[in-house]
Amino acid sequence: MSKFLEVENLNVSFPTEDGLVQATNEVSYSVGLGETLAIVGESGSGKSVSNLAVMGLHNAGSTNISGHAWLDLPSGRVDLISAKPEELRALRGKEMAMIFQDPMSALHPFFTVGKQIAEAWHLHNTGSKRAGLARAVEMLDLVGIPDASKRVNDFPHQFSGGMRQRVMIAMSLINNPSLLIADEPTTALDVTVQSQILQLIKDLQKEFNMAVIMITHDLGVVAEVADRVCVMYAGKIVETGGIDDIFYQSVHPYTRGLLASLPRLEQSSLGHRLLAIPGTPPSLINLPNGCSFAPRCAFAEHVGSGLCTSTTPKLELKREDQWARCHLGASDVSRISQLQIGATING
Amino acid sequence: TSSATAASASPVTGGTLEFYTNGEQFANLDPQRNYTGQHLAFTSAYFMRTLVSYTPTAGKDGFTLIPDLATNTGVPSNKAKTWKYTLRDGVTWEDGSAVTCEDLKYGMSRTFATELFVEGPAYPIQWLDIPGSGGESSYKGPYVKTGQDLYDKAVTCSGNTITYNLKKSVPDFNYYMTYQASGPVKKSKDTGDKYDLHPLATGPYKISKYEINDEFVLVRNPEWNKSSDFRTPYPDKIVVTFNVAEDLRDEITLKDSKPNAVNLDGLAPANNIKAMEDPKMADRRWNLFDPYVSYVTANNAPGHLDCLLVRKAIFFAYPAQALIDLNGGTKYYGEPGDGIIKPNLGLDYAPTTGNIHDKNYKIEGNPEYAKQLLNDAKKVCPATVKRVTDPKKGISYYRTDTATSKKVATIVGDGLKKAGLVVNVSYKPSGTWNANLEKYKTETDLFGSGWGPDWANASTVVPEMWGQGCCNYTSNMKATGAQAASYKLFISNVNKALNELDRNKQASMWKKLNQFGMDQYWYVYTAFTKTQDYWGSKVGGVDFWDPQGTWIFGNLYVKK
Amino acid sequence: MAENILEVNNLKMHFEGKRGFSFGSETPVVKAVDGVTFNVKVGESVGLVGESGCGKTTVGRTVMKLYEPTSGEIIFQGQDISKLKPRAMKKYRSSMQMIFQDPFSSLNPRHTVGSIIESSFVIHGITPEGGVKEAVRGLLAKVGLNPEHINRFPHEFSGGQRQRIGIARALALNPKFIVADEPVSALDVSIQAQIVNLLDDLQKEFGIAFLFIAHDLSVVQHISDRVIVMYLGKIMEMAPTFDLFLKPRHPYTKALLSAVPVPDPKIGRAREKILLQGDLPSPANPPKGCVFNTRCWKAQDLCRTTVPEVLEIAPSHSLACHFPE
Amino acid sequence: MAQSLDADAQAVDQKVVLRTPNQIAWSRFKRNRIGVVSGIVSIIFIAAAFLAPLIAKLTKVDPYALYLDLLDPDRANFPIGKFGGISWAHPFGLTPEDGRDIFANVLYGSRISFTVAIITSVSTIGIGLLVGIAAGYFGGKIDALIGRYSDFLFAFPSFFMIVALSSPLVERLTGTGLLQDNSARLLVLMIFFVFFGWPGFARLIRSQALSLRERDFILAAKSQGASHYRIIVKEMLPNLWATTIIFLSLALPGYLSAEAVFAFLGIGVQPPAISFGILLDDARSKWSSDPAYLLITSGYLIAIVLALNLLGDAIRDAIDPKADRQ
Amino acid sequence: MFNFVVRRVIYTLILLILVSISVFYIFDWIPVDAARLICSKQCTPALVEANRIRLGLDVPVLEQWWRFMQGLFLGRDYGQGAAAFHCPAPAFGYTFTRHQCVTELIAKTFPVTLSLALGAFFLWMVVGVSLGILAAKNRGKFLDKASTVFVLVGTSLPTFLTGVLIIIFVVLKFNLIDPLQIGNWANPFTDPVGWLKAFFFPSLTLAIAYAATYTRFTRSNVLETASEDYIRTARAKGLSEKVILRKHVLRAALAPLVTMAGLDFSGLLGGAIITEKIFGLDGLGSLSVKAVFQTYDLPIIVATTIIASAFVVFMNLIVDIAYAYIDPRVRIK
Ligand SMILES: Nc1ncnc2c1ncn2[C@@H]1O[C@H](COP(=O)(O)OP(=O)(O)OP(=O)(O)O)[C@@H](O)[C@H]1O
Ligand SMILES: Nc1ncnc2c1ncn2[C@@H]1O[C@H](COP(=O)(O)OP(=O)(O)OP(=O)(O)O)[C@@H](O)[C@H]1O
Ligand SMILES: [Mg+2]
Ligand SMILES: [Mg+2]
Repeated sequence: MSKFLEVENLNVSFPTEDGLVQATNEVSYSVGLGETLAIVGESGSGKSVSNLAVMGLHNAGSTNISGHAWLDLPSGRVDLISAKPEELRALRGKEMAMIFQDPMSALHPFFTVGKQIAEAWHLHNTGSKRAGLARAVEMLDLVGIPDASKRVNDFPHQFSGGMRQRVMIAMSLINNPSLLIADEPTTALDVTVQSQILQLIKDLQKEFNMAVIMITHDLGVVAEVADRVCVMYAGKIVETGGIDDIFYQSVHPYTRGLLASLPRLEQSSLGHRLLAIPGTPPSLINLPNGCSFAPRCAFAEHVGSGLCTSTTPKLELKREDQWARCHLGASDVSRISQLQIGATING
Repeated sequence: TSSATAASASPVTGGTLEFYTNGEQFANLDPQRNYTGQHLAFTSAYFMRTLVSYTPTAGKDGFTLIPDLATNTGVPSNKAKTWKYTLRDGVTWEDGSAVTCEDLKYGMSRTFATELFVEGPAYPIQWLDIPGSGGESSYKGPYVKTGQDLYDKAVTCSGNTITYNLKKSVPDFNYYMTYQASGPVKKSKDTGDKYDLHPLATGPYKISKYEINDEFVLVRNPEWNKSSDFRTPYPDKIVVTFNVAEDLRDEITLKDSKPNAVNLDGLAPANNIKAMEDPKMADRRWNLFDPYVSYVTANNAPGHLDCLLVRKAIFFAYPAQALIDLNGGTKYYGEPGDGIIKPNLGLDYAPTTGNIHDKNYKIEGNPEYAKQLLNDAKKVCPATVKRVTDPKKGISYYRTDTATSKKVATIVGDGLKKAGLVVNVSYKPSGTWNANLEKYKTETDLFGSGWGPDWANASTVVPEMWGQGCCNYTSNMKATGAQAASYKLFISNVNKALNELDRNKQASMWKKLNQFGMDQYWYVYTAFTKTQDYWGSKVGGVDFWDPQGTWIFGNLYVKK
Repeated sequence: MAENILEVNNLKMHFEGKRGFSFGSETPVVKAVDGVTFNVKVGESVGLVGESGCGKTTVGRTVMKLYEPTSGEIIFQGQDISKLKPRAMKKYRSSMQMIFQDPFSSLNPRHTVGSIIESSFVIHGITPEGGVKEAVRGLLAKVGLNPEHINRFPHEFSGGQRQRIGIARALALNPKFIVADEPVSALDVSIQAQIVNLLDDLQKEFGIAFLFIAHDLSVVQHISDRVIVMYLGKIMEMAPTFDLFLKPRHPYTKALLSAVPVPDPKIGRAREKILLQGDLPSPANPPKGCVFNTRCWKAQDLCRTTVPEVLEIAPSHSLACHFPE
Repeated sequence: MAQSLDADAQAVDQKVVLRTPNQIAWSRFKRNRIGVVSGIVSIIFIAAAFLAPLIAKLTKVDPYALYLDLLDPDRANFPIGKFGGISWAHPFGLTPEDGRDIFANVLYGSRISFTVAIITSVSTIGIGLLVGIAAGYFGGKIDALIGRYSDFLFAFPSFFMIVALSSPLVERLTGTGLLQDNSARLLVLMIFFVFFGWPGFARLIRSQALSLRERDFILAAKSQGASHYRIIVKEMLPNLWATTIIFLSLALPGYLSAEAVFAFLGIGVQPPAISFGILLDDARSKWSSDPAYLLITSGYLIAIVLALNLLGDAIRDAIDPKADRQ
Repeated sequence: MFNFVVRRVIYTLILLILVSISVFYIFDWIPVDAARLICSKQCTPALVEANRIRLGLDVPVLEQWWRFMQGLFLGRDYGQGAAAFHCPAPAFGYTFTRHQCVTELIAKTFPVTLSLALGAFFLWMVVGVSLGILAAKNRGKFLDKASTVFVLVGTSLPTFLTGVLIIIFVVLKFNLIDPLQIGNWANPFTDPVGWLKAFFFPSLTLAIAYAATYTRFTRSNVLETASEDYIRTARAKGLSEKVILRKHVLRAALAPLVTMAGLDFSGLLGGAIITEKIFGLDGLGSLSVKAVFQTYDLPIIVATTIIASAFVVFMNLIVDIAYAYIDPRVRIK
């Protein structure tokens, strides 16, 4: 079955003064209509960069991009990476839309929200100004802004953070796109507002049968919204699979580490130590040889003859529909981690 | 000297005659303020008549007085203590009313309003039979009116005849009557300070526009009667353009780009030479001695240059050549002078002895001789010598802060340094220079300026420069101490000469006094300067008016 | 029962309208903290949670006397420090320290790690045994950094490491009380755990009392003995951690807890969520009555008119609500 | 805990660049070829200015000497020869009328100009730092007061005030007998520059101090009990140097040309002292007869200002590469 | 907003009052005796005293200020007795060296300054802003580099040199304009060509330095704005680069220019001293400078100083209010 968006071997790098920043490395993922893909990973792991590449929002001059991103349109498959700027522009906002992390700065401070929303509509539709504005009110209503017909004439700074994020959502969905990329849409928001926004996105997805890519570093958010998950580390996808696979039987030591290091609300974790992953992520300029995670990996020593530090592992199918970039097999991982947890708690 | 040759052609009536200048305005048009040769010549030629005028003729004849508003050039009596003039008939103001004796009386009374008018020649304050001393009079002018009765007695009108009663003999009184300051002002039209912008015309022209910094326009005065005047107006309109940048001004003159116009300023020295040597400009220029003597006076008050030998040393060390060269050389700037009386004053001039005629005098400066003099001076006045050679003190020299002035000061400082003298220059803002003159002249040691006689008599030179005159403010003779006695004698001799009615005797007295002052080295440098003037190729009737040192404006016309 | 190291009584911190270089643009008074009362016992770790802008940081800073409180008492080690002048305050500074949220801005980029940490000694004129340098090395080791890095600059370290430097600085003078203002919220998940563990260890090892400010409830739950829930400058609920998380009594607490995303899809799916309406009102213009009434699903007329008092409903469990759960 | 220690050590060691901000700025600067060249040129200009007496001695020209015999009395004492009398002995030619060596004069002129520029920039910076930090750090009433005061100062037409007030003030200063004419003129000019110059810089520093004040490391110092003095000197100042250096790189050429502009209007030093303004004013009035004079003197000034501006740009790029000024 | 405006207006008035009072105090304090200066060469104490009264300097400074203010609204008499005369409101004083009410002088010189300032303003805004935008758009390319050169030259050339060089090497060299016409006032409505001839080159001179600054400022603002998040949002909507630049980037990037331009312009209204001097323009700047250098004509000096301050202060007010309209974030509460 072909997915609505299929990203294949995406490489994005930035030449900088200090060297070439390899922001994403052989990244592949896909998402179907009505499906939510969560991309999770630490700050700087390449989550935004890869999706900006899909949207064609990178600065052409100072970015090297290779690979493919196929969009399965009724008119045929389009490779977003090699598409001409004009083609891409016609698709942006119409077929695919994106909302960003910081709703404070993502809206133009000088224009009313109504104008900004309507502008997106006018771009891909013909209609009078009044029609555009009416449509904007409709959308604001849809995303739950009370008193929408009045508030269209307000400026962004007159809205609170959560409302601004709603405005952003309204703006991105005004043309019924089939793909919505949400780049950490709730990171800047409070938990109470966050759950409102997540709920909203879920509802809208259902209503419009959209493919959603949810970028986040919060595993809690992932657990709430995702159907499938991609875990990224240092520019690479280290593990990908269905939501339950990733949470309950993850293969990659990094994924496991992440899950183990979370303080949890539900199971009364009072008193016992968290299982931290030691060290910090590597710089993207000079990636270490072998597996990028190896220096921090507690499993590496269990792999023979320094394989982890010499050979870069491939993304392999470890279980049904679950890939991981690790020299270890699925069963090895669960065996060793059992051992380790025991050691930490006792020691 | 070669004067204009165009005079032979017959003048043409009509057209617009133009003048251009870097200046921003006329220094003064108000009759009681007007005191510079060119302005006097300009105003009297065109629109403001006085009782008496100089003859509008080139050469010596120009000095001859002719009646203008009056029917004669003045009738003295009582040993020249009383002067009478009778007004001509048919003279009118530009508003059509007749010029009366009262107008004349009122005009002169304004000279006494010193709270308003101080720029003009204030001789009447000293002369008129009204008590007072120095610049102060018991009469305070027509606005304040204090002492009005005293003035009314000194100047009287009966019908068309006006009588001036003086407290001393003034044989030259009629010359003063050529000054606008003696001229009429119509009381009802007097606007006080503002009168300067639009004095009422009596001549063939009247002011139609005067915008400072911009333009001054004269048009024909329809109320003027040819029969009442010796003047013949030629151009229909006369326009003065102010505020022409110096570069542009020079450019216009050099290229003759305004052929119907006259350059009121002259040119910058370098361009001046260029223009003088350009054969194509031969009939658009002249180079003549002007009436002025340029001088640098030495403050001989105690604590200043109170030592004759020091003054003399400065005189001989003075780098005259460099200064003259910088201004265009002897050919155009002028020559070192031998006194304060210039040869073109005629009767009163004779070469002096000493100074530039001394065998030790060198035009480029003679520092060796100056050193010798300083050495001698050490015996007589060691304190002064010490001061003028002390690098921390030196000779204080105040100058205005204009560009040329700075160059001059530099050259003077450099020249005197060669003789071991130290010059300490202070540049003072040129705008407020005059206002601070009183202060400056007592503070500085050297002080440069220039002076031209008010009329062809050294009585307007020697007393003004070295004695107790009325109108020159640079004189800083405060000789006291050792010099007090000889200075007192000098003053009494000056006063004698002033009262001398025999013109020839008087002349020889002036010559002696001139020699005396030069022997005192009251001046450390004098120059007899020249003037170069330029006009466009279409300007005719160009003649030099000796008494005023400028064009005979009334003769100028625009060629067809 | 252990005695209080800190007692805060009816503390208010109102920020005056701001005036600056340009006349005319003045901001209104912000009642960032409006009458809070709580205490911290010796060696106890108290968590302070609430939404952004509810005044957590302000409480922390006012307690540290970085702001001059508008009114109220701050009794530290038995002494009311709320009105002390900076000089008199210095005496208490060595016993109370602060750890900051942003590891990037809390370290002066122009100073070396060594000079950052040793400044505590310099300011208080203390020369520890074995010299300042030695003490700094010791502190670095204590927080898990290489003592050899003493001469490096902050920008050479990662966020987690910087936060360790900040912690070392706070530990230098052996404080009895530390205000930790969101010490981990700027860090990545994988690093967060390292720091949480470190703080946990330090608290246990040295018996330091903590006021632990956070908006991440799971972190607070992990580290605190007691939790204070704030909303719009006021305390809503205050209870031992276990009680609070098990059985929240205030509607706001309940909503807050239910809003926290759980990193476990199965539980997440099963859980019922309370979705609050709208956003936090502005502290410059708070609602009348109970400040939470505008978003509370249980709000009644009483709530809109009358401010609920903070009442102790169970031992060390206080609440400000007319209609508790 | 031992485990995490190792990993951290490794992470740090693995970093590519381990340099202080200054080192980074310096290396960035070194890579900028225009910056380096203009830096060298600026240093040469400055050195030439301050070593002027030595250079004059070596080249055997006296800036105060009047080479009158090299002037042409038939051309109103303009230099003999083409291009304003350029020769080996007088590489820039001679001034018309008084025959001073232009090369020596330009050097001496730049010495005064540099002195004025440096003293005023440094004083402006001193006052601006003091006041700006006071306003930004203490805030409140002090800030308001300083703010109002600088509003007040900004309301004056500073350029014209300098023109209108300097000569009376020079009179007053020389009247006291403490100062000589030219030193008084320079002092008055510098006082004015500083007086009207500091509010601008103070505002800049204030806004920086204001944002620094909110930075946690200041609060950290405060919470440790650091005195205001210590906070300002140890914590804030080091973070204000970049701004200060950037300001300096703008102020230096600015004041340099300002000095020339005022000298051109007749304010500032007077001969026999030499400054750019005097030379330029003189040269301007003689351009038609001696264009070389104008070209050489103005060229020299432009070259200095240009070099300093280029240097300033390079410094700014090095310190703060994000702030994209051209 | 209304409150904001009212408060700003009051502040402006207070500032203006303070500044004008200070001007009176300053000119009273300096060692320049205007009463002495206008009596020219021969000053007797009595004369100086009379002048002091004529100039109104015989009363305390505050009263002098108060009379000045009254004169502004009611007109004022100068001089005494028979020689007194009246200057109608707004009376800025009377100059005894030029025999005119200062108001007349200002009325005559202000249009010149205004023309110069407007001309320069227009030129530098057009050149500076468009060059800045072009440079930003072609970042790193030839045009950008060329604009860098322009900026450098523009900021390194002092105005007085630019002016002199333009006169010498452009105007005179190519005989572009009758040199006498430069600076001659021509009414732009009746004689637009004459006006252009009179003001083009002076405006150009003045504009060059400003244009350089504005180019630099515009360029960096455009680049900075272009990297804002909301521009990325606009791109994500599918807007074309042209529209993004025209509508989204410029709007935000040029807003700060309003403040800058307003203040620069008001500064010029007080007189572009150097340019006016070089081109012999008879503007407010020349008027005041000549008043200083020629006779220290106090009434003119005081009047022009106060007028220049008023321009700055009022423009500040206008700019602040205008900015509040342009940037909705400032338009608050
Ligand atoms: N324009 C750029 N030039 C150079 N490096 C860049 C650029 N944009 C991104 N990077 C680098 O690429 C890497 C990946 O960045 P990206 O924004 O995708 O991270 P992220 O996973 O979205 O992180 P975060 O959670 O912080 O948003 C980072 O190391 C970042 O520094
Ligand atoms: N110095 C200050 N001046 C004026 N208002 C302030 C100041 N500091 C904080 N406030 C205001 O006080 C309120 C409480 O702020 P505070 O920083 O204490 O909140 P917080 O709970 O720490 O929020 P966050 O989770 O965002 O850190 C906010 O509305 C804030 O805008
Ligand atoms: Mg991102
Ligand atoms: Mg906070």
